[in-house]
Amino acid sequence: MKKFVPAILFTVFAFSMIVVILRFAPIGDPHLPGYAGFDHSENTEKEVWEMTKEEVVQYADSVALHYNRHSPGDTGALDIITAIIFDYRAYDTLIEATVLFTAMIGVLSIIGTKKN
Amino acid sequence: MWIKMILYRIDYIVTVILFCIGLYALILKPNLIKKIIGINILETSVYLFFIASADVRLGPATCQWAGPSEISNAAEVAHAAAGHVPLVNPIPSALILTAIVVSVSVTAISLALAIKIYENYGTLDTRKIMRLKG
Amino acid sequence: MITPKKNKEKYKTSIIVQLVTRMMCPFIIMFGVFLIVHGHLTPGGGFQGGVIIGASFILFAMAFNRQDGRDAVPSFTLKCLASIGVYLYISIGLVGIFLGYHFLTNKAAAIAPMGMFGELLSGGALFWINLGVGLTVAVICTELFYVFLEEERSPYYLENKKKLPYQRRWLDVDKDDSV
Amino acid sequence: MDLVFGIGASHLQVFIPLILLIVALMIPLIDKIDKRYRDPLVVLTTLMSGIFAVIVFLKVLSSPTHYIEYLVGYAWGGQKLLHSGQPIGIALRTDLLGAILLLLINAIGFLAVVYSLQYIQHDVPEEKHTYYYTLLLLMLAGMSGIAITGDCFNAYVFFEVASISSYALVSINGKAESLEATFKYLLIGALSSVFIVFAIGLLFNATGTLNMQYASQQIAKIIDSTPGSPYYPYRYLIFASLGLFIMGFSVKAAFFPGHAWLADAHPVAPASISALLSGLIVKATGVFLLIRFLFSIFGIHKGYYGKILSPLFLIISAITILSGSLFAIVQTQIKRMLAFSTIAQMGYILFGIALVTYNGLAGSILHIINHAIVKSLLFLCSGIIIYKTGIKDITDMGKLGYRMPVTMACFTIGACSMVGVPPLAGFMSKWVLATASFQAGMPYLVIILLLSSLLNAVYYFRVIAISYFGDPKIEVDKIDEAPKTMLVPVLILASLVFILGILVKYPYHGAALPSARLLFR
Repeated sequence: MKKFVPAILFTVFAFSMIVVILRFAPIGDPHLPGYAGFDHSENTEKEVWEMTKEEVVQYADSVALHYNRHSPGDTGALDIITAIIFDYRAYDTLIEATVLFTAMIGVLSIIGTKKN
Repeated sequence: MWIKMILYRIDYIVTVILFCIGLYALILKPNLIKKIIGINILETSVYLFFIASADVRLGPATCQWAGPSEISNAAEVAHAAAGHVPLVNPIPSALILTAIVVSVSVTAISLALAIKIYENYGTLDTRKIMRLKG
Repeated sequence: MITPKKNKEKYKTSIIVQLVTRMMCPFIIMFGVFLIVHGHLTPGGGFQGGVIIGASFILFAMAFNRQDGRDAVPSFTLKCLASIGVYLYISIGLVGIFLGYHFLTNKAAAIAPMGMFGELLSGGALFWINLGVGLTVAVICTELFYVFLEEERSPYYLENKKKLPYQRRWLDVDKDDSV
Repeated sequence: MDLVFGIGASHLQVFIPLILLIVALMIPLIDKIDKRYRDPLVVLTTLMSGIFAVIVFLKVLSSPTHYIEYLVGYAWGGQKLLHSGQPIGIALRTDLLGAILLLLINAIGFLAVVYSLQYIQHDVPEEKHTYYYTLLLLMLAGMSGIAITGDCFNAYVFFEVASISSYALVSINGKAESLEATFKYLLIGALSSVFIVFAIGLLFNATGTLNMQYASQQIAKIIDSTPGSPYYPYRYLIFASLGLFIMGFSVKAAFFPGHAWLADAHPVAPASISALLSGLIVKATGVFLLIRFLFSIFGIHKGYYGKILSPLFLIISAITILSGSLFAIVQTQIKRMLAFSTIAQMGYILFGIALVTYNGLAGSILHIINHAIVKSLLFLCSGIIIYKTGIKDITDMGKLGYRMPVTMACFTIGACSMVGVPPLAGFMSKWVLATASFQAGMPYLVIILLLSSLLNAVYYFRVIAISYFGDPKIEVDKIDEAPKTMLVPVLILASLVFILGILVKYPYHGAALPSARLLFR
């Protein structure tokens, strides 16, 4: 009984998540909003979901595509990931270094150091 | 038809299965170290989800598209990027780099706690160390 | 490299491990530094390079006497260096404010020379931010390793030292009822 | 003044977490050099961030739109926004609710720091004082960051700073039971943070943005779409994302199924940390973000999910209120009783959210303000009792009221406010919640509020009765009043309870109602 109820709950959870996740576009589809967004630039009249992959890369207007197109010019970095984590989203990375520092201080405070 | 539907999204389904395995280890395993492993499996499943959603079919990864030797100025790079090379989505990778560091921190803290609990109680079994009844 | 001086711990690894570690450590550190300074040109950056440098210190401590490694990098120095890494990052952000732009502005504020595209000193502030983050991460990895090694024993542990099953594998504990 | 409000103030909301962060990084080094500089430095820092928070609050209040925006790393190559008007980097956005929370965090944080100058001599081992202050400042920085941010992932990172430092702070006295409670807290917290990252991933993939304001526009488009529209399939992702967010944040906010960790973790911490945990952490990482996501992003007030979520929240809040109050009655330790009382009060806040009306949300915001102050006051008072006498059980507290008159008077004020005695702050927020439930057409819900107030009276008046009229169990004569640095924060909080109760129109009409109006836009 103690293991039966969580098993049923897990199954229900997994099933509902799978049902939800099947609503995603297939893997690799360039029309996923995370990649292409819902907007397009002034150069075209087509909506994003009517475009081919090449047209998406050229005309769709989203943050991801902006990073892919303009990060070398905006930041001077060749590597796009570095351009994002150290320039566009640099505030996150600062706080992330702080998280590591917090973990160090936390471990020191929990374990303590040997007194020499 | 539905097999095609599932096969095209197989990474997402693996994500959900991994998520449930991690949740199982976290909630039902009595050993504290196994619970920590459960947290790590959970986090890994979320990373897999992010990276799978970043893919664009036949698109090169963001690091693959140009080397420093081939391209020498920003205008050329911008031209190469705008319209000719369908690179994958770079944002999930960047977010996951942050999330990994957070996961490392949480793991470090939880391992430190596990060591201290083992010293104080002599066991890692939650069924034996449960004194507080919330 | 640090040579064993005063700490005679009975912790010995084979000569092969020690020799290979001696040979590899400079190269591992060099690879980490390469990843950090080329962070804006190639995949990798402060975090990855920092972890690699930290791993080299950990490898050194595992192959040789632990206490020698700790003498080379005491806790206070490591905490100082971690803070200095984050301060480098914050100060680069603050320079943007003092030049009349927003926090962490890079190119528009031109707080560091942008250089030729694709060269080592291009990317303005990214190079310096990478250095700061790399320093912080390398130092924190090492510090965490040493803290876990030399944890302070609690009073309960010192009292019941012989009773506790310290040699047993951790994952078997939940099958065992004798504890 | 013009300088502060003009040029400098545009950067102030970045400076508040930053200044706490800079000093937190400095403390281990200062401590090594000279220990005497540490305490003044920490007090000055929190005072400064408190002043900054007041300025930000006044600036937000005086601006016509009731929010201020700030783009971090603004102007990449001169271009600021996408074609669709979306910022490409991280945008900070301090609206009125965030400014209220920022003010609360920095004010109560300052008082807790002043209080802990004396208190931690007793409860925290000597060699851990430096870590205590570092983690405390980091926790305040994380919570301040949550209050000011306008970006989902940035909120998550700040959430982790606040959470990780609070894990370490709960276990800082190194006792066995606090380690156990911390581990429970950590597992639950890690689970909730995984849910939140997953939900952020779903939200990002469904809307294509991480910016809160822009995400809310996209969500409105997706939910309003009809079958056949290309937006339509993504509504399931939005539902799943909302569900995961609710699960993650309601565990952190200690709503009913996930409330068990709070009753263990809050009492074992040092009293100053318990005050911050119950007063602020639960609200910043739980309820504030829940309100932010439900209203500002997912737009629950637009009637999208109201038919399912509102009754669900009402049931959860009723169970949370009643179970928290009932468990509090049977407790013998005072801090544990206060922790269960926190669970019940979180139920009140959820009650206001669940009504999904304008007045209900205002009542719940007012209750956030009042409960943060009152619960900090109560925990600090119980900390004084433990510091001076070592008493943890309620039954041992006989005749303490005569030996420690100021402390017990402040405790009585806080307890009366919790029960809902009319001129005090707690009564006002309960009144607003009750009127809101009448206006929402659900008058029978007032019964829950009344019943819970009755239960509150049972366990709070028991403490007061024992401490004034009970038989002393220990040598009462040697006990005297606590040192001044511990009494002054308590007195300030107690007077705030009075002031916010009598002059209720300033927090209600000045802050709670406009911020609710802003969220309902």
